[in-house]
Amino acid sequence: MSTLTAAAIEAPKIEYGELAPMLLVFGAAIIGVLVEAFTPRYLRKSIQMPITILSMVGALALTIWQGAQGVRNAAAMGAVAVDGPSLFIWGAILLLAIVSVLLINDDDQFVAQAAAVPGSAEEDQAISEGGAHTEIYPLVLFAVGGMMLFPASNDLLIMFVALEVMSLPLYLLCGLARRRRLLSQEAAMKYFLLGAFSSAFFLYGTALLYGFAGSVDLSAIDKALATVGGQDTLLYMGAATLGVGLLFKIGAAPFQAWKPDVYQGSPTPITALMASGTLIAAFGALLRVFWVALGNLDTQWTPVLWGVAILTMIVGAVLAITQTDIKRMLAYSSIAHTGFLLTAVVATGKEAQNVNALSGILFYLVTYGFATVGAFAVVTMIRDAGGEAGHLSRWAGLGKRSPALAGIFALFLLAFAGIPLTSGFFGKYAVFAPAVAAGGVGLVIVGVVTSAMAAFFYVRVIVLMFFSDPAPEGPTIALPSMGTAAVVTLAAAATVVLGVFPQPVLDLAHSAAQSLFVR
Amino acid sequence: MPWLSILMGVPVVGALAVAAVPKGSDKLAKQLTLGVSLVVLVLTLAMAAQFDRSGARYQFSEVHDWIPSFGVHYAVAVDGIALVLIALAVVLVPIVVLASWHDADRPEAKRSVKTYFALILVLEAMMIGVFAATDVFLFYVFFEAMLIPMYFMIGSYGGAQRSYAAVKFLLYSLFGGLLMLVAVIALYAIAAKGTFLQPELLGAIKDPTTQKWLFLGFFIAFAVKAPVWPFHTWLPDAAAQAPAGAAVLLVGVLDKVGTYGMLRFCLELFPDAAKFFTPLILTLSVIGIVYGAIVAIGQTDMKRLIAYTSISHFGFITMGVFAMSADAGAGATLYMVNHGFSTGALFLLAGFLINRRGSQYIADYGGVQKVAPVLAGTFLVAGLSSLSLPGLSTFVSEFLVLIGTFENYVVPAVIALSGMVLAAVYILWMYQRMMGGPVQESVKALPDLNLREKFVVAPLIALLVVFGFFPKPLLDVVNPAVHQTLTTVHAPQFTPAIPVTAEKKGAGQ
Amino acid sequence: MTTHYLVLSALLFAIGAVGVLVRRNAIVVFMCVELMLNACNLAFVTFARQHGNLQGQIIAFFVMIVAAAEVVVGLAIIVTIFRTRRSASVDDANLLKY
Amino acid sequence: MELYVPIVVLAVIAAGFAVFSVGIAPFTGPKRWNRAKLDAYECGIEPTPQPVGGGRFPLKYMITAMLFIVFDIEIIFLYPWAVAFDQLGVFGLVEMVLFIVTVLVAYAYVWRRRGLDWD
Amino acid sequence: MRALLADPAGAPTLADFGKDPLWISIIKALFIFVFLMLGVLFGVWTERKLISRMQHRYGPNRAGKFGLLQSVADGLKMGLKEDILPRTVDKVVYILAPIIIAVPAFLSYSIIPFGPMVSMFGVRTPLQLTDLPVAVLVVLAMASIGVYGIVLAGWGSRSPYAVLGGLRSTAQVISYEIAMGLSFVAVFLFAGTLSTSEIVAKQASGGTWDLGSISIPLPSWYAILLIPSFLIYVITMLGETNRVPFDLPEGEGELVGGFHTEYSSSLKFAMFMLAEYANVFTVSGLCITLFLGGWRAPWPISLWDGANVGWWPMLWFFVKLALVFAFFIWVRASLPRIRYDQLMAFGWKILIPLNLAWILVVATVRATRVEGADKTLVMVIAAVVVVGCLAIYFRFDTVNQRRREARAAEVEAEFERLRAEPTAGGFPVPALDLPHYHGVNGRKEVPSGTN
Repeated sequence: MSTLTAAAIEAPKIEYGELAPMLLVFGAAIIGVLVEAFTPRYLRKSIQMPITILSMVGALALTIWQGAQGVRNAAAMGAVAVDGPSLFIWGAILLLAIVSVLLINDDDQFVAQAAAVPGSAEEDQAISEGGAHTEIYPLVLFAVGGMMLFPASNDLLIMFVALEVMSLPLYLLCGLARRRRLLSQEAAMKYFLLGAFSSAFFLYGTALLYGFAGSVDLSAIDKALATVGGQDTLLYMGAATLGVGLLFKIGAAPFQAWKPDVYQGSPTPITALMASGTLIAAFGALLRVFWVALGNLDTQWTPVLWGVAILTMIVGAVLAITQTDIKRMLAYSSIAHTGFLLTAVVATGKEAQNVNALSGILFYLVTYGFATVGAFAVVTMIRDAGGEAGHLSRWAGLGKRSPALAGIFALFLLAFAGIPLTSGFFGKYAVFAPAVAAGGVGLVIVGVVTSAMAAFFYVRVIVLMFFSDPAPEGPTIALPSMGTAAVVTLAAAATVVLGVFPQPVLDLAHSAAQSLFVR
Repeated sequence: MPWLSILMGVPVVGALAVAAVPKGSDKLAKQLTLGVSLVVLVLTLAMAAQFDRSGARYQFSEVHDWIPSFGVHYAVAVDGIALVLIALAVVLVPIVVLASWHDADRPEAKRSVKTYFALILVLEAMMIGVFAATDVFLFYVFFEAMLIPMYFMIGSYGGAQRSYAAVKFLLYSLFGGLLMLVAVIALYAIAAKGTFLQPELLGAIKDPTTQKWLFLGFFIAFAVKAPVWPFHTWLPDAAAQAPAGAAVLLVGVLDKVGTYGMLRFCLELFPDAAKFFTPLILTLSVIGIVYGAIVAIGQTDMKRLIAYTSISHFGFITMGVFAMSADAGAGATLYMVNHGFSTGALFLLAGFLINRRGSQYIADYGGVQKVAPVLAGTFLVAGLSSLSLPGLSTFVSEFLVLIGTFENYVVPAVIALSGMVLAAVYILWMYQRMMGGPVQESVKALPDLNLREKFVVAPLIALLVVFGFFPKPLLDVVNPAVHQTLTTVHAPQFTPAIPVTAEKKGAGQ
Repeated sequence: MTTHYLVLSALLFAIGAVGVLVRRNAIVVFMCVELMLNACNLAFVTFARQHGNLQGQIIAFFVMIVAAAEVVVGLAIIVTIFRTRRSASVDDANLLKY
Repeated sequence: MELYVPIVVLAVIAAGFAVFSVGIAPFTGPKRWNRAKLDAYECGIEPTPQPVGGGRFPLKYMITAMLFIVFDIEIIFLYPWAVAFDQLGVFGLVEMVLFIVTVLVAYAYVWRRRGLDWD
Repeated sequence: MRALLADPAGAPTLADFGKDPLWISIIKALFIFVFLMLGVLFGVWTERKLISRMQHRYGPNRAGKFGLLQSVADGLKMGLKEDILPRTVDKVVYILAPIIIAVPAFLSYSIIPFGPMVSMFGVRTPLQLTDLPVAVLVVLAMASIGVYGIVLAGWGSRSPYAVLGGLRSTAQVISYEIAMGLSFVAVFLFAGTLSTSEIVAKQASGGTWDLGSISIPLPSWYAILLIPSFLIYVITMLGETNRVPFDLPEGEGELVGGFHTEYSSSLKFAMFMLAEYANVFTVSGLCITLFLGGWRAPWPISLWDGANVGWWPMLWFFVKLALVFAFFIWVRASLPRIRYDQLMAFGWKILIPLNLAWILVVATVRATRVEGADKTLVMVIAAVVVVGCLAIYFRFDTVNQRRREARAAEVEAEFERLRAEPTAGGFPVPALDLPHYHGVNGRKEVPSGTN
């Protein structure tokens, strides 16, 4: 070793310019921590909020600018890939994160003092003082930064670090719900334990692939694959464990167990952030790993992904039918949607198909992200004595009490169900088409059948809202704060516009996917 | 000028306007709806007047890119078939609006009235669109999107079992539609034409097996939509639970989309597969004819009864579509229109009865013809049209269908004949049970049709009679289109002599 | 000779994984996760030795940080739960039923 | 490897000595059994032994341990940097300034949140 | 830098290690072991003697000449004491703890260089058990393992005093370990290696600092060149070994015996004593190696060429060791024990930030000497660093000032209240009629007190 250490080290060069969006977000997060440290309590929120929003908007602007510049290369010694998909995903994540932050902003969602034991005197005192953890803003920023780095990382180590940077703040945020705190804390614990478990798998896979290729650089692994040596076992085991870790993050069956619990338990704005941002980021990473690093291995992993996709769709659709809690139901539906997305991942093979599949996935992610954020935003507004009215029975007859809200929620549900003239329909089409083109007709048929099943429980909610009579002393419709109202309207608008005139976004996704992933 | 776009645009704008009507002033909403629908009717007639029956097949066509990256266009045009079906729709809508004037505002369940009428208008726009679409994808979009307004109309304005019926309706159609989606995608992928324009896709699929699969994908969707025998179970529930107006639109127009789709897509896009599956489909439709009729006889609920009659009628239509002969095709098309009118009339009258008596069970009626002769009379006429009495328009179409089928397939035609007999049984028996016989206590005070209702029924009866004696204008519009359809299927050609004779026969009775 | 280390790391990893699945005390589960991470470290260092490049050792550093961060976050969460319900057993955490 | 052999040798010697003396202890001394002697020493009052598996202790210690981990990790990164500083040059300096500043931010946060106060 | 390495004396480099035959290693190891054992015995005696002199007492003067055998006698006494195994303890841990704490204490010494290359029984070998590319890390690692000994001792005893003592000293040790680790960084910056022998070699002669045209000669010892690091290390050295003024863990006043309360004075207890003194020697040795030029002769002597050759350097090493150890004792004699919160605050709030700031300063200065470094950038960074450090420092200073005053006011008020009515504080006072505890009546007992 000593001989190796003696070798001269030349200083690496880092393209700060290309990484600017991420750096901006992280920098803002750090500044947020400083704000927490040095400003008096009553000022914090009014400082944190602008910092968070502005930094994200700035990052978004930078991303768009880079996209316009056509930046396409691997920055920081090939560790971070700033290519079309990355930029698109960054844009999507930032947009959705901004939207979610608007939700996070109305602070009666979050616990007054996390350290206070639920129901204890100190908690009451903290609430009466109107205390709130403004730390959530830096935490969210860190999480978003991680989400941006995760799909952009071109090297398994960076990917692992990004994974943790993304997850750790989310673990904490999950436990900060103001009401139903036991539930929330449990969600945090389960999410943490399972998440750490999965990342351990990811890491071991990384180790094995490193052992196989002698490098954790995705392209290097690809090269090594081109000349498969004797160490195939390492390769296969590594790919398998790595895949387990990634599938865990996107919540594909049989690794979906954490999703319902976490979605249900954590504060709804955070759920919205996770359901949109994390899914997008994780999918980006999944695609990068499977298409860039393990591209030459597709004959091996395609069948597996077939199975996983089918299982995921079925599990998501079937279990969702039995749910009685709106957030759990949405969680299972997100599992089902993960399955739909996976159908397109299977569509590898000819380059063109890759491009179509990739752009389809990107488009789907955007449409789904907006719809789901909007849906959760609506959920935050249906209040009960004990917080949000989670149980479905409480939603009965909502259509009569406030037709507008119920209508919008129905719109989102229809989008999930993939009814034409909503964004969801084109999303489904965009992922199913390449799958069919790649000969995955069977897969698509399963997808279609399951989405019919899924439609059943979406429709059931609509029936509940519109066709059944309102429950006596039903939940109150909270007067939406500016932020929430904005989120709902924005999401609804996006759902309709993308459902009627998706072309611009499709073009964007296509041009982003055109270059595929930089290698 | 872009007639079809205007035709679709007007109801949409109208719907928005109606939705914007302030609460409380429901009357205004209704009047507005009626006005809009009448405007659409006028426009359609204006357009139809300009339709050149000897001209190009597709007229008034507009093609704009919608989603280039999917090869999807906003492409609309009409040939004869589409034209008459659009006409059917736009004729029925104002009638339905007028008929369901008070359906929506039942005080006990406080539903918003204007929404109901807005939905009707939205539905009208979509019905026009679905018939006018010449882009497969666009057709699919309308095909699926149509479900939503109908779903809400049934679900929130229907009878006791409404939400069950609505969900069943939606899920059946959705399932069929999604299978069709797979077929659509596959069609696009395999044809590799980079476009969804139906004319360009003609003959794009060569491989017979592929054709068969795609055909099935489309056919099942259409079979669910136009309830062909095994896929029919949703219809009686939906039709029985829907408010009369919605039921009319559902059975009268929406279901026609299925048979229309078979004619327009199944036959033209996959001719070989169509030929291959013809025996199967004929069997199904014959079963449908007989089964529908027999079950109808056993019904105690008049709306369900009417629903089953239409299942039987749809059997005739599909049979006509797949008989692959010119006049069968023409007859089927004609049948779609006439069935719309006759069943529409039946449903509306049944609706009136139910509104009066508050029950849809046949057993609750009796001797109505004594207290409400006009009502009973119109009901009889409608019923007779439904059993296709010569002299009423349905007879022409049914006759054409049977003749056309005879030319190619004798046995099914013969069996189908029994359908006519059974039809006589269920209609007349129902009439006898309800209208004839001693006057029941409950119907003593049954008022006769009021002016509004007369206005509703009159045009329908008129149309039935007129087209019964003089179907030529319809046939002249329809025939060329049917011919071209059949030429694409390479089916044996026939000179359009028969319709005239048919007309004579019709007159002769 | 490096294979021995690999086998060892695989064993450690397996032990950790099994522990996560069968043990019920949140802290123990968490420690099992840490064990898995350290097994990964061992594998990394071994492979670094085998390939004669330092990458693996550097990665081990990063893994250490991540492990540390996880400890900090995880213990915070577990302690909060413990304070709330006086027990760190995963079984007691059953408010979220499937 | 052979660099470590001497350490092992020393370890063997030291361990041998320690084990020996701890092992021998029970046999060298006298045995005078007295129950009171066998109780935990608590200034003569009734002893309150900690429960098996460890009792509860102030969270403060956990926080200290966490901080220790954080800074120890920082040190892990400082050493290689220091050794290779001349080769890295200004780049190394810049990066390390960023790194240390970042850590100091967290440090300041802890400080302001009374994380470092004992009372 | 190259110039420094070209050193006439046979200064060993990493290359010279790992070549010894096993028996040489064994001899060296045995030597270190014996040296430490004797060192402990002698050290205890020195401490007691010196401290009593400073306090105008005689100290041990019965056993042997000048009481030289005093600690030997103590050792024997410990061996002959009854070995009590309290009923409540967790046996395994309780017995393991002293071993865990003792062994690493010895191991740390394996990388301390005693001298240059010498020929031992015809084998040319460095006067150092071994050396590693990461030698200093070994010391830190061993220190950390020793901490396990402490915490396990407290934990295994399962009595409140022991547990608290164990936790306290653990917290203290790890806190000061950070400061200690940071204080090394500057040294490594200059030495460019972690190997102790090379660090010593680097201290052979100070380089020169060419600032523009003038060249300033630098002192050779890092203790002078990096005086802040040195001072910090000296402080942490005291904290690390739980010596006065940081001997909180066995603060008799508050915690009886701290983590080894339950280890009545038998050989187990002897292990703790041994480990404590061994640690003192270790940190002293490390201090000498890293800061005081190692085994190299101090300036006036170093003029004599033979000073750094052969076995002589061992002498200089022992002299330095004795002096540093004397410093320990001197501190103990002169300083009072400080409060625990003060201790921690000092470690966390002063030593660590000071250290980091100092590291940045050193690095910046160092960067100016790197060839081809862009000076202005470096200067800018330097300015930023300095300004930042000052800003943060002042901010904290004012904040702490305010907090301190508030605290003082609180205490004052409390005190007033207590003066008013003594029992207000509610301190737990054992009831006066508490029965004296005799244990449960069982077998025949030897009444306590009789020996």
